[in-house]
Amino acid sequence: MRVLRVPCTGRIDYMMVLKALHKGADGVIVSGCHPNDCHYTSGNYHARRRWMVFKKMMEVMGVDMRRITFSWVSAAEGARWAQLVNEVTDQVRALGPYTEFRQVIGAGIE
Amino acid sequence: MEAVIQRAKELLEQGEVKAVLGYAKGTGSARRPHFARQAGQLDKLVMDEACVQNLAVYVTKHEVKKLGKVAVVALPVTQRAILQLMAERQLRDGSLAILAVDDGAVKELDSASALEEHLALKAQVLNAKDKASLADLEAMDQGQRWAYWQKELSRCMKCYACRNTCPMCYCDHCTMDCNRPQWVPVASHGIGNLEYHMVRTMHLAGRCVECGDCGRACPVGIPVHLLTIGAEETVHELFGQRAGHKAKLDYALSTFKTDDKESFIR
Amino acid sequence: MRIGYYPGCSLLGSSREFDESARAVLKALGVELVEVPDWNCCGASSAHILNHELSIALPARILALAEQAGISEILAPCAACSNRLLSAQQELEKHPELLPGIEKAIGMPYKGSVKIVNILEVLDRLKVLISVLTTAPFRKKVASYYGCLLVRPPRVVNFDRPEDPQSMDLLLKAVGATPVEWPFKTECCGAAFSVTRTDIVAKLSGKLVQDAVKRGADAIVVACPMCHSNLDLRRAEINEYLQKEYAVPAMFITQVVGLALGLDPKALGLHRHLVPVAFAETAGVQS
Amino acid sequence: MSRIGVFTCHCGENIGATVDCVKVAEMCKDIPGVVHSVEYKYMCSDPGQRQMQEAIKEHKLDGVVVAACSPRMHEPTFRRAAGDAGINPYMCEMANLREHCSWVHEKGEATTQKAADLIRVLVEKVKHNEPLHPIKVPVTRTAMVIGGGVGGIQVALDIANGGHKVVLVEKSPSIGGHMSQLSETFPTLDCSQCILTPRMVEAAQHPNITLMTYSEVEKVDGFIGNFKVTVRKKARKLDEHLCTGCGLCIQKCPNKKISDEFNEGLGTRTAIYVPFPQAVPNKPVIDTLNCTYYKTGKCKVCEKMCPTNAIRFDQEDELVTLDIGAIVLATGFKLMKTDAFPEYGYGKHKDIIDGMQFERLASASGPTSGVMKRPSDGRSPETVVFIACSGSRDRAKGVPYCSKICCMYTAKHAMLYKHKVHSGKAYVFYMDIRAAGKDYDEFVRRAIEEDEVKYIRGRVSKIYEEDGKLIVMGADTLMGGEPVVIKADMVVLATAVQSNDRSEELAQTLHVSYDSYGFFAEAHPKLRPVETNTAGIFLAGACQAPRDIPETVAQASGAAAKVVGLFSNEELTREPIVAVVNRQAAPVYSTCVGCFICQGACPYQAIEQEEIMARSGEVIMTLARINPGLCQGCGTCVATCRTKAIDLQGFSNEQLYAELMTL
Repeated sequence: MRVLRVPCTGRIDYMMVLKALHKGADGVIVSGCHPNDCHYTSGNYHARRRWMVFKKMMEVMGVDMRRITFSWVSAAEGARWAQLVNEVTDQVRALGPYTEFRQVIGAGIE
Repeated sequence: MEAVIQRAKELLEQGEVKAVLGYAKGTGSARRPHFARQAGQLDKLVMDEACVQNLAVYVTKHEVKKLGKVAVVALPVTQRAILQLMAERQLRDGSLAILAVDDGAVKELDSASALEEHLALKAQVLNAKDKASLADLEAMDQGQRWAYWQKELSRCMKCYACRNTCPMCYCDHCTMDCNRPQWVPVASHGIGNLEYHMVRTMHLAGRCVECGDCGRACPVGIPVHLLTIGAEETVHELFGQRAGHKAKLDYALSTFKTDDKESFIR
Repeated sequence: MRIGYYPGCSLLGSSREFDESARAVLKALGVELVEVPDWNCCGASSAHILNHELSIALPARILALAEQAGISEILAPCAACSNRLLSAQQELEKHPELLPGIEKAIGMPYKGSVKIVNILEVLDRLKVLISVLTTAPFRKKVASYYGCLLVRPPRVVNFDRPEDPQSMDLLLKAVGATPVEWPFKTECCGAAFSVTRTDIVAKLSGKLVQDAVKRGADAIVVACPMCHSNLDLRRAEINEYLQKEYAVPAMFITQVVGLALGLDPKALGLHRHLVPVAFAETAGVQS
Repeated sequence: MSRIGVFTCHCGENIGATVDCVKVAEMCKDIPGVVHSVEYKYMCSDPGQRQMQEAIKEHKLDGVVVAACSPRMHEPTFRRAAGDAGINPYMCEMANLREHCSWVHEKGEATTQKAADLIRVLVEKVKHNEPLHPIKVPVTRTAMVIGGGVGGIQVALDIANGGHKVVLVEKSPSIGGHMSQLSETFPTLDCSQCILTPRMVEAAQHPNITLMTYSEVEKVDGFIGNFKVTVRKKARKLDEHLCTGCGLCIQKCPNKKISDEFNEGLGTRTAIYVPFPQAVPNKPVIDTLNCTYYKTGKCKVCEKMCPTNAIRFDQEDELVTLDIGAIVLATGFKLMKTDAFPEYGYGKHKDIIDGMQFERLASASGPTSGVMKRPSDGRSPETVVFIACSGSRDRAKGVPYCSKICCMYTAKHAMLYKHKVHSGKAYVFYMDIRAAGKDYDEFVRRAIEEDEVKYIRGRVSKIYEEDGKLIVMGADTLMGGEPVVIKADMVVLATAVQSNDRSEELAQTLHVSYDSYGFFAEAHPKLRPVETNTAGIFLAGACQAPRDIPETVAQASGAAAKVVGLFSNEELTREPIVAVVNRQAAPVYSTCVGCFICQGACPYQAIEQEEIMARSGEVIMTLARINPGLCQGCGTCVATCRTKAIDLQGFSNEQLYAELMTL
């Protein structure tokens, strides 16, 4: 698993998730502090709305949303983060490479 | 239709407006937008079921703004688009004389609050055909939906007609034109088309007035309007907010409630 | 109200009076009991010592039979039975991987949709009806003895307060009795030592009996056949240990409620007790 | 083409154990743009930093990636070193090889490859970094201390003596906190109020300190150096300036039977009351819940009696907004109540009390004036059992941690009891004796040896009442786990120290993180114990974790030093990680279309409207502009803006895109 560091979930643009998939990621974890515990007050509230709309749009377009995990993990929850990452990596490994999406990328010039 | 022409003539002659924007006969049964700058050109205006395009897309163009005050023959979709554009500060209040045409009746509105009250009278209804298509999409499973859109989007050649016909896509420098960084690949290959339509849908979620012009504009007949209308309905379902209903900006993705309910975030 | 019924072995054997009084009272309260067809032993205290899978399969079969008979809620009056059913159900919920083996062992599908309730929960639901139908209030001071399996282990059983339960006390108040303040509600009565180490039972149950009487209880009320047998069947050993004759009777909650509803003492199996329920006649029962 | 240096750190064994740093340094050489790649055992050490600085000068590097620990740890260190070596500090990035790689993977080829990948990500980012310069922000040199216990008082005094204004906010009518309730304090047994009251008076009279008692913080806006704090001054129902504190109203108030919180429910007080005789300020408060006037409209005895008619029945709460530069949390703790123990009777036995109630019994100003009387019938207890670890170190009660102070105050309680009732027998059930402070263990030994307190190592499983005695059923694990039954007259539970009521709510108001027990979270347990992750907000005392008085006072002075340090310069330099709306030459001026959707997304109201004027003064367009002083750099507006007209310095779209595309 590779890590992309941003100051707040509010900063996470859905286009970043698209780029991750575009670069061949088979699974994506989008995570940050719990609502109400945001150090920037409302970053994660906006993120939550964005993710709700984004998830539905991706489902409508047929993207396999089992590969994208959204989760609230605070800085104090080291153990829970480790457990989440292990669970998600196992789950994505079980799903295998995202061939459907790879074909769309493959057809492109990159 | 006479009442509209009559009122437009008065406004033009008194110099209140510099032009009247309405519909005129196009080739065959089509209708096209028509700018009448003198009284003489008014008689070309027509108003019937075939007039469906959303004329609001023109009012944000610099050339039209330079004309000064313009009268617009506004179907409900156009009214909603104009109100949303005012909420997003693209149109100054009072810069348009809106001739609201609701199934025959004409009403003149010239302020955002008047427009808001007028729109509140009638509930916004999604037309049956789109509703059915959205239901079909909902009924498919993930694999089928993926195949459906891959087939449809494979015809997309990135002509951007859907973007250019949409009244809400008024940005001078669109993200699609941005190349540092080039978030969305410009080429019309698989990934380029997929990401373009995904991002366009996200940009319209909570801002689309569901006029359906994008679907009509697509030269290769991709039902792209289903994506944006679907996203708008999702936003309404999730947050109860809708585009083109309030003079003051009430955009779902820049507001929040501390207890927004969802079930997928672990 | 229609509810599944699982008597279990002791309610047909050593504590037949618990079964008789339960059926009588629930019938009087308009509850239709649907006995689980072809039910089997719940594994009681021996199965889970011998074999883990067996200790789940036995209760699972009972629940599977109940599901097939269209029973959504099942009453197991005996504390041990309801405890075994609950722990088996939770074990299968927590470890679904065991399910295929269990379903093969019991030879039928198992969904785990049946809700398991004990006698106190059922009576508690009918409390208002009971107090209305009470014709002969049980005007006695009583010590409510819950024992262990009714309330422990709290995570599995999840019933009332594990240290100081109140549900039986409230029921007794509803029928006119006055429960005494008693700290030994959940102390151990010696349980299975009843057969092998009667000396220990004499000491432990003895303490219960002695303290109950000291606090003025006219009767000790229980809701578990094992507790009843230790307090009633072993009374001789208790008296010998305490060097004193204690005649305070041990009664089932269903018997006390039965008397309060004016049911015939014989129908409640009161004649089966070793320590005679002496005041049964004077409890204002219409002869 | 950039000239980037990569410095891979072994971090002793932390990274070196599972990542082959030499190989990583080698692999980084062929990343396009990297001209210098070395590894070193301790990059953060002085030689490590100097080596980096020399490399910057020698190879004329314009960008540096330090592959070591978490940026949270040493980003400032390396950025300062890079700055001193002549490049802009923000051209130095850190790749976290420790938490993101070496600590979570076993030794092996894949781990080393991942380390190289992580570095490549940051190298791509550095290529898109731009020189940034710290933002100067004015500092309001007034501090606010929330919580008026011994910790809060110490912080206030230290800051005030440092020459700055302090506002001390306390939610109860008087400052003093739990310490004012204690009888004597360990390990010296000096009387608590004798050592505390002078400090309270000093705080009340200090010219730099403003006391706001009977007040609570309601809302906090702004950020370090520029907080706007709204405090609710709850109505005392009397005019504080007119009231002389003569106490006539308290004597004459007919409603005397209200349970007294200060005496933990053992004594009673009047409706108009002062918590304790040495209260500061010594001004009473009317308890509107129990006062007869507020219930029935009659009485008003206090109003009639008051010589300076200071009573104001219709006085309303007052909201005060203050400009504050730094905030110190010193809100203290609370004790778990005895009703949380099913095995000891759910609190129904009157003679089972908690530590604070025992303090009140032992205190000269307590309900029994220091004479040992048990709450049920007032008789002097002949046998008292103290139970340590009641609720603490007990997962079933949700308190797995040790409350730290109970071993000491339990020994003190036993000692005080023996001093007051010489013939009495004292037992203490304990698991371990944790007396680790200065003169602490000697104190406990004294209780055992001189005052003959019987320490029994074991737990108490049940307590019940029989014939007026409390039967304590325990076990003595040092005697082979033998059951022990003691017939006691009184039992004192050393209950668990828990976070104060509504501490989570206060933490959310201040955007400070807290742990699952409601204690505030320090920025770093070892390196930054008195700071929080929210800049400008500091911690002192038991609000952060169970703490005794010496530690609380030490931490208080520590927090005060931080605040005085913060106030030592006129302006505050802030990280330039702020959002910026792009600007271009006329006639475009910016790609921003002025829809101002971003304004809704900004929690700090940092986005303003800037009107672009033509020479004629006519407004051509209105664009968004971000006030660098207010912006905290969360980036929500950047992701909300459709046309990507806003970018976040330090985490710009280009940087993140570059990082993504090389993952």
